[in-house]
Amino acid sequence: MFYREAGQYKTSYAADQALFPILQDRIGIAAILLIAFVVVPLFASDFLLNSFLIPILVLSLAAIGLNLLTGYTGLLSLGTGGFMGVGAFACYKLTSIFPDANIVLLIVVSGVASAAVGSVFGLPSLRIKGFYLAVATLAAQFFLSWCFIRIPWLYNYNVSAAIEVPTRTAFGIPVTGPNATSVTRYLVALSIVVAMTWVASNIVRGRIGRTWMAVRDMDIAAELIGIRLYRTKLLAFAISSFYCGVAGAMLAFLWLGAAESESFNINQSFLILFMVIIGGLGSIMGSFFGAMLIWGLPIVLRAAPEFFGVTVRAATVEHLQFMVVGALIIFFLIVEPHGLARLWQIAKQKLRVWPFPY
Amino acid sequence: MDILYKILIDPFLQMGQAPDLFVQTLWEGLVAGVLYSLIALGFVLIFKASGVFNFAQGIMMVFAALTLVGLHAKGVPAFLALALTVVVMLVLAIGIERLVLRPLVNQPDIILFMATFGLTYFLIGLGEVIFGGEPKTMITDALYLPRGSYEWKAFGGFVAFQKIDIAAVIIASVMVAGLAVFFQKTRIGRALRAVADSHKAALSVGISLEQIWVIVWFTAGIVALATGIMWGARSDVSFALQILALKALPVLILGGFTSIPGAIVGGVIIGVGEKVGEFYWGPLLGSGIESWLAYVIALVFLLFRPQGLFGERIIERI
Amino acid sequence: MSIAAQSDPTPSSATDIILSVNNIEVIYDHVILVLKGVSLDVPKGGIVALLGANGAGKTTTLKAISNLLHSERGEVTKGAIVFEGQEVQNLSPNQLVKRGCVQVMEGRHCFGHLTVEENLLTGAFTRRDGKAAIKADIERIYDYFPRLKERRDAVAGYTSGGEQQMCAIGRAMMARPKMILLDEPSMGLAPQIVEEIFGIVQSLNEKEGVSFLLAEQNTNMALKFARYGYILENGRVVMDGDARSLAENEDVKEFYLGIAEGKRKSFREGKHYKRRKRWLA
Amino acid sequence: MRAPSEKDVAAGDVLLAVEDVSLSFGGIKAIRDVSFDIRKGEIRAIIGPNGAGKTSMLNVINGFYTPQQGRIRFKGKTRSKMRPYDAARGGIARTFQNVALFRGMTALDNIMAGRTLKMHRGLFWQMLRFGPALREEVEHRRAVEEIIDFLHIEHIRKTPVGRLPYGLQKRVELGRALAMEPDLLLLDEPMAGMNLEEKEDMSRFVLDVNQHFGTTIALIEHDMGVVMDLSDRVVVLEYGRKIADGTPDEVKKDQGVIDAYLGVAH
Amino acid sequence: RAEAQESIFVPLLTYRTGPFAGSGIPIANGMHDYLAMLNERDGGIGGVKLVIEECETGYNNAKGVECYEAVKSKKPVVVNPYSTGITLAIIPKAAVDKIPILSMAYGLSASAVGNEFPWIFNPPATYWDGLSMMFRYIGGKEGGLDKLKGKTIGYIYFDGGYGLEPIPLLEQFAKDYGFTVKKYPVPPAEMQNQSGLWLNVRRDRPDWMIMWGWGAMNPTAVKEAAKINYPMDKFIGIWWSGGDDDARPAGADAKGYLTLNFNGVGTNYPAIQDIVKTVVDKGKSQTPKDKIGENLYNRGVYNSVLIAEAIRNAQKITGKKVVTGEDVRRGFESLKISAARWKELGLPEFGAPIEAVSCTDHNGHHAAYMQQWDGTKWVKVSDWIVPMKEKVRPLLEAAAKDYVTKNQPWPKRTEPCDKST
Ligand SMILES: Nc1ncnc2c1ncn2[C@@H]1O[C@H](COP(=O)(O)OP(=O)(O)OP(=O)(O)O)[C@@H](O)[C@H]1O
Ligand SMILES: Nc1ncnc2c1ncn2[C@@H]1O[C@H](COP(=O)(O)OP(=O)(O)OP(=O)(O)O)[C@@H](O)[C@H]1O
Ligand SMILES: [Mg+2]
Ligand SMILES: [Mg+2]
Repeated sequence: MFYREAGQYKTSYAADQALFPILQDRIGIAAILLIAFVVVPLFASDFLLNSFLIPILVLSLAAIGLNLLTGYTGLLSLGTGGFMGVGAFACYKLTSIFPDANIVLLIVVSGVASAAVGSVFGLPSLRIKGFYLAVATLAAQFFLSWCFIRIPWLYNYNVSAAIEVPTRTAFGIPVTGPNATSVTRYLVALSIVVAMTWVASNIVRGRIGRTWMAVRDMDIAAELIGIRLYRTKLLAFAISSFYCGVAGAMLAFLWLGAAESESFNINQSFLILFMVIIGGLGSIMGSFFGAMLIWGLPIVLRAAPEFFGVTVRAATVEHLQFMVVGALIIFFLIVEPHGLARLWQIAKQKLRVWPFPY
Repeated sequence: MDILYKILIDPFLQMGQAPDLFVQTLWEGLVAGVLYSLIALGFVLIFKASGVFNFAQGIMMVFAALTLVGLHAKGVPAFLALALTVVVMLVLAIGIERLVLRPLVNQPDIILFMATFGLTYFLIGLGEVIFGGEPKTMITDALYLPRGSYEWKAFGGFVAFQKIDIAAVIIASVMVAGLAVFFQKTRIGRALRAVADSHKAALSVGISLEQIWVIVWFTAGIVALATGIMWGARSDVSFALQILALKALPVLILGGFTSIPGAIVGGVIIGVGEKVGEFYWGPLLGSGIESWLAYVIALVFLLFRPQGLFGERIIERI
Repeated sequence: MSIAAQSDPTPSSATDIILSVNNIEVIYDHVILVLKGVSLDVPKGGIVALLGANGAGKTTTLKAISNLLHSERGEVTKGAIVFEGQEVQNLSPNQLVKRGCVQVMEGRHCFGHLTVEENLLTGAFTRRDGKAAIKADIERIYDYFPRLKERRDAVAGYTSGGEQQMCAIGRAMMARPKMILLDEPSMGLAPQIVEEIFGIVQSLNEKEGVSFLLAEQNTNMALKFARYGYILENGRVVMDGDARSLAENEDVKEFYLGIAEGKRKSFREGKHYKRRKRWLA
Repeated sequence: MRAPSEKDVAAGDVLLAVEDVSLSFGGIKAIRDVSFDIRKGEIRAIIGPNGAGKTSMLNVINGFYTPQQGRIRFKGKTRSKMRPYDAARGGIARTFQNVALFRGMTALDNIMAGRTLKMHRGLFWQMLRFGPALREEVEHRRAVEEIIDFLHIEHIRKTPVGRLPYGLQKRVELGRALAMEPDLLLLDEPMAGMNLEEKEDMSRFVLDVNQHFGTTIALIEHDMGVVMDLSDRVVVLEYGRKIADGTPDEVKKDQGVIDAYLGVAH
Repeated sequence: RAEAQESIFVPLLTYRTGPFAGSGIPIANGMHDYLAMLNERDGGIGGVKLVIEECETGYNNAKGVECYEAVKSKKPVVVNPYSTGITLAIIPKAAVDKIPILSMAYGLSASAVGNEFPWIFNPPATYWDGLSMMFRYIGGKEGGLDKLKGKTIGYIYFDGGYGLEPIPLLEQFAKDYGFTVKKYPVPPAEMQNQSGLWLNVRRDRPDWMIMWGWGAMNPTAVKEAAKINYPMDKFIGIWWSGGDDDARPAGADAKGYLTLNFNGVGTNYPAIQDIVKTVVDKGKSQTPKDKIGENLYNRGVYNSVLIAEAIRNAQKITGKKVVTGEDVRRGFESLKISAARWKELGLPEFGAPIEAVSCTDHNGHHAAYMQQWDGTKWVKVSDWIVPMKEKVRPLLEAAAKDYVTKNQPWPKRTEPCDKST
């Protein structure tokens, strides 16, 4: 009964098309933002920030990127890791060329490099579809991984083929490197993610988003109503890779503080794909849910035995954790194949008719 | 000019100058290709029958090999262990059907793909709990798999044929041929293809998805066991083997997801292409190009045949 | 309204009822209530029509019977379905087919990558009476649908809409069922073929004693061939009766048969989008 | 919606002419040497037995299939090869025999997608959804709402179309085609699977579109009642060949048509 | 909470899962068991119990960093990342968090320069030392390094930071001694699929093969080498390629295969016997009894000896019983394990004497020896080989400088040096 849209009339089409047309949703989002921007920085521990919140923000952004491509446009990609890597290495190069530039700006700009590379690997998408397209993106994944090692210029000829994130500032405050506090890094990551999420939701609600979904749902019909498939798919590749690139730069600069080719390997691609699927294909919100579940669950599981005062060997915990995560993935898929986002919607639906069953 | 020479001419000169190495390269490519095909075959079976892209094929291979080696280590005679492993794979197939596939019937492909991911995680955990993470040595001798090699003196050098590789090629060919016949010519085979097309329609004509799935997953399990033995004999039996399963992807895509002969032809093309590429052109790029060459080869083929070499035509009709 | 209130003229004893649906309720996705208590009976050897507007729940009813619902995240939450005297809600679709109840789904779900003939062969999946019998049955179906014979080696995905429909019906017949649930058999078929198909339904019914439950929009045809009919609106049975009495009902005439004041209306004269008249409030 | 007048083609002129078109798939000859024309402002029915090549003909007209032989003349311009995009641009819209909606999108979004060709704001504004982009969105939303009103589908505006009953899906599909404001509307069995009442509604829509907006319509339908009542002229195909062409009354009496298609009842 | 204060927290980042578990498990076992033995036998170090906690990294950087963050809050006296990638990621954090990092003979070689990396320790030797020791050995076999002129040396390596690291020195040697280097990178996803690369080896016929391998890459390489009839006694692996499971799958075919090692193998040490008695036999360990004394197990023991000795040293310097990370850093900087001390520890001749770790040199460049596979087990075949410190040290200094310039602003060392005890 509390969650009702009854009585909330929309008087203009603009209001009807707003991001959160329902008042309760707007309040909810405002509360979440308030907590995220104010409460968390005040109270969260370093561990919570560094190992939980920042990673989830980074991974969510990558998941949004992949979701734009796979969930909205229906193009399966297994090259996310590679595109993230492009972003990370681009950011590293940029900051070594312009050490004094605002690092936040550089992080965002490095997405452009990734978008360019992404578009190139999107070229075969006109001819190749479905799982077959996945091979093109896999080629991207492995080829890029190889480049990250074989082109020493990318990591400034470092002997270990790794990038080490130097201390860089924005507005005089250290944002990256060892001297940046977790809170700063968290707030920067949060701001980027919130802004880019907002942009992504704008895109998918507008003309471009509709053309993407049309191509996903039935490309032949889309073509016949005048959507140019090729352009649409390439744009999806470019924007998606842009998001992944920024996420990659954030991964190196705001989260791990160092990165190497292996940080962007195929497993990373799969991980992001799972987040998208578990969270819900074609749902921005789902990307967050997915990241929280896939990243957060193992952490919680690892902490669980200690919490209950049982001592279990680290390796056993790890093994059990694999089993539990695997089982839970299957469980969630069975409960709701359309992902956590749909589950959330159904919950809201139930809330709407509560206390009646339907 | 020099670079052009190195790319366009020099490799072929080398092939001519050292034909023994060239033949050896082809052989290595063939063997690797056949081994890729075996992994791919597991994928194809399941994909054909249920439209499921089974990510867990790799871990099934590890799991099967580990079970075999583990049982043997517990003192079970090798061939009894082999039989028991087959039983384990059957139990696994039944379990998967009950707990994973049945509740997910008629869901989109990507969802089932994801479920097999969950399965992979689960099996990794389970495998490590039961067998531990240490690598094991394949019980090659106990299974009477041959060791050593034939050396063929020819072309002023030698070509070495590992006996185990010869065995792998033979086993793989027999399996592929048998399965191809079984699935093309029998009632079950047709039902399988029907299921891959549409779960819903298959249900409506009375095809028992449960039964079909158990059959294919079990068959895929046997293929996984064979693959595990062969790959295990080449290096060792460890969870790292699972990564190799990815190599089946370009093979699959090249051969077409649904074709059993496609798996073997695709495998050989990829295997030979990759080894020849690495051997003759790899050094120009600093070597180690094998990691992506296979995908690029597959990609080039796909641009000409988007459904793979033997894949079913993609039906586009409105 | 008047007819709905009448007592059921359903067949007398339970034994000659092959299928009986008792007050079932169906929910999709745990929240969408689609059937709100539907009951119907099909007598052995009968043809029963299920009529109703789009979205009334005809397809859902058929799927509930053939147990195909759970693959669409729907479930029967109340009521019982009895086939040949046994409750069948918990059987799998394939057990049901084995017992002789087959559904032809709406929208021609052929196996797109199989040839027409292979499609027909899969229809015989549950049969164990040998290759020869199956071969003979295929010929029988080709006799019914000569067009299919011409296209026997064509990949079903590429055949025309009508051809696919024939293929789907033929495929169901291959199971030699006792009862066929036919969902919109006439959809997209040329008038001649529609008549043919109904003719086939009738002859199967008469010669081989197959019972039919027929969900159909083409009320005209349906009432011509069926013996009994149920009208579904909004997930409820609002009227039932034998075919002739339904065909003579004024409301049915107006809304389902397009006959007003005794003669056929032209589609050019259709009133402006009248809202559908409801039997129930 | 768009004003009915059109400068380049006047009412009664030939809007589209199919000239000697042949199309085959491998061994199958789907269309053999068919010619006919569609005049501006008329409702032109295409009928024929199943597999006669009707759908294929529509596919040729809007560029999805390229005929091996023959040409299409549209608005006076002749071409033998045309891409679907160009057809859409040129003003050809259609609905499909097996509903081809974008299943994951809402009815509203489906119809909005029909307006893609008319929307021009670039990525930048789309990203911000602000200023010009928002204005454009609202403006087109208004046009789409008119279509929604017209088709009486207000109540399902926000429902994902995959869950709609068949009849409503067909209506949404019509809406999507209308949103393109086409000059030529191709309808492939718009009334299949509908009951009488809905057929009446749909007929009304077709007539209204034709009369009020002057849209030329090519209609494939198996319900002879509908075809005979609505269409101005009928072309009959059988096995890919044209076997008759004329007014409904002429066609109805044609013995060849009766044998091949209508059967005894009509 | 008296107990919490009376203990020393020693987290062990280990990996018993994933593709590298094969190498990770024995090491983890050795590390754990030695420390556990100290607890059982001596009641800890200096009378203070050690709290040993493993954190599973799966050899994955992100998880490793997570482990680091997780243990950080519990005041560890040392962090032991056990992966080069993880080490690289936490190097910059260590100085801020004031936690010493022990990356024993792996990690960033340049971190041996104590002035720039006061918190990082990588004894007993760097990869560059390892490479130089291999060359000393090769020189010995060839009758002088100058005999290498015109020869070919193949370098097969894990295609990642770890395998790339020795290349600058290798190329330097090539220039100095006039041989050609052929490189054979093994991509991470192809560790078990090396037949193509080994065909290249067969074509190039290098006179010596040097390997920087890890995990599943090792056994595969050894098998492939045997397959192409490469002379095994010309095939030398780094110390991370000398596990028992690396050579065992090839069995007799691997006979002659050489690797460097800096710890003793076998169970023939009193301390190892103590482990068996007080830990393994009591069921307080996950180690299967027959794996005790294997090379990588003993490597883990060696690692823990370094930790224990640094803690003990810190107790000595500060006079405190419960030492902190900052104390242990000082303990490391003046770490000494003489031959006599090794004996005292119950590990006679187990490792070369640790004598050169200091405030400026966090590595010490200690000696290692060559071991050879005899078909069933490892056999020591050389004396302690001393690295070419004079070649390595300048490179290290340069690398450290390079690192610091690339990571500007890099904090200046503020920690004072202790006088050697
Ligand atoms: N999978 C589903 N999920 C949610 N709702 C569904 C689903 N399938 C059907 N519905 C809803 O159930 C109602 C009844 O649908 P059903 O398909 O049974 O109608 P029908 O009478 O067969 O209509 P038609 O004549 O269009 O075939 C419709 O309102 C439809 O929207
Ligand atoms: N893409 C294609 N590939 C192969 N054959 C095709 C293809 N498209 C159509 N055909 C064949 O062409 C013939 C004509 O098909 P079409 O769909 O045009 O028939 P139709 O007149 O629309 O029939 P219906 O009334 O049943 O829809 C059919 O026999 C069909 O099998
Ligand atoms: Mg229906
Ligand atoms: Mg058609």
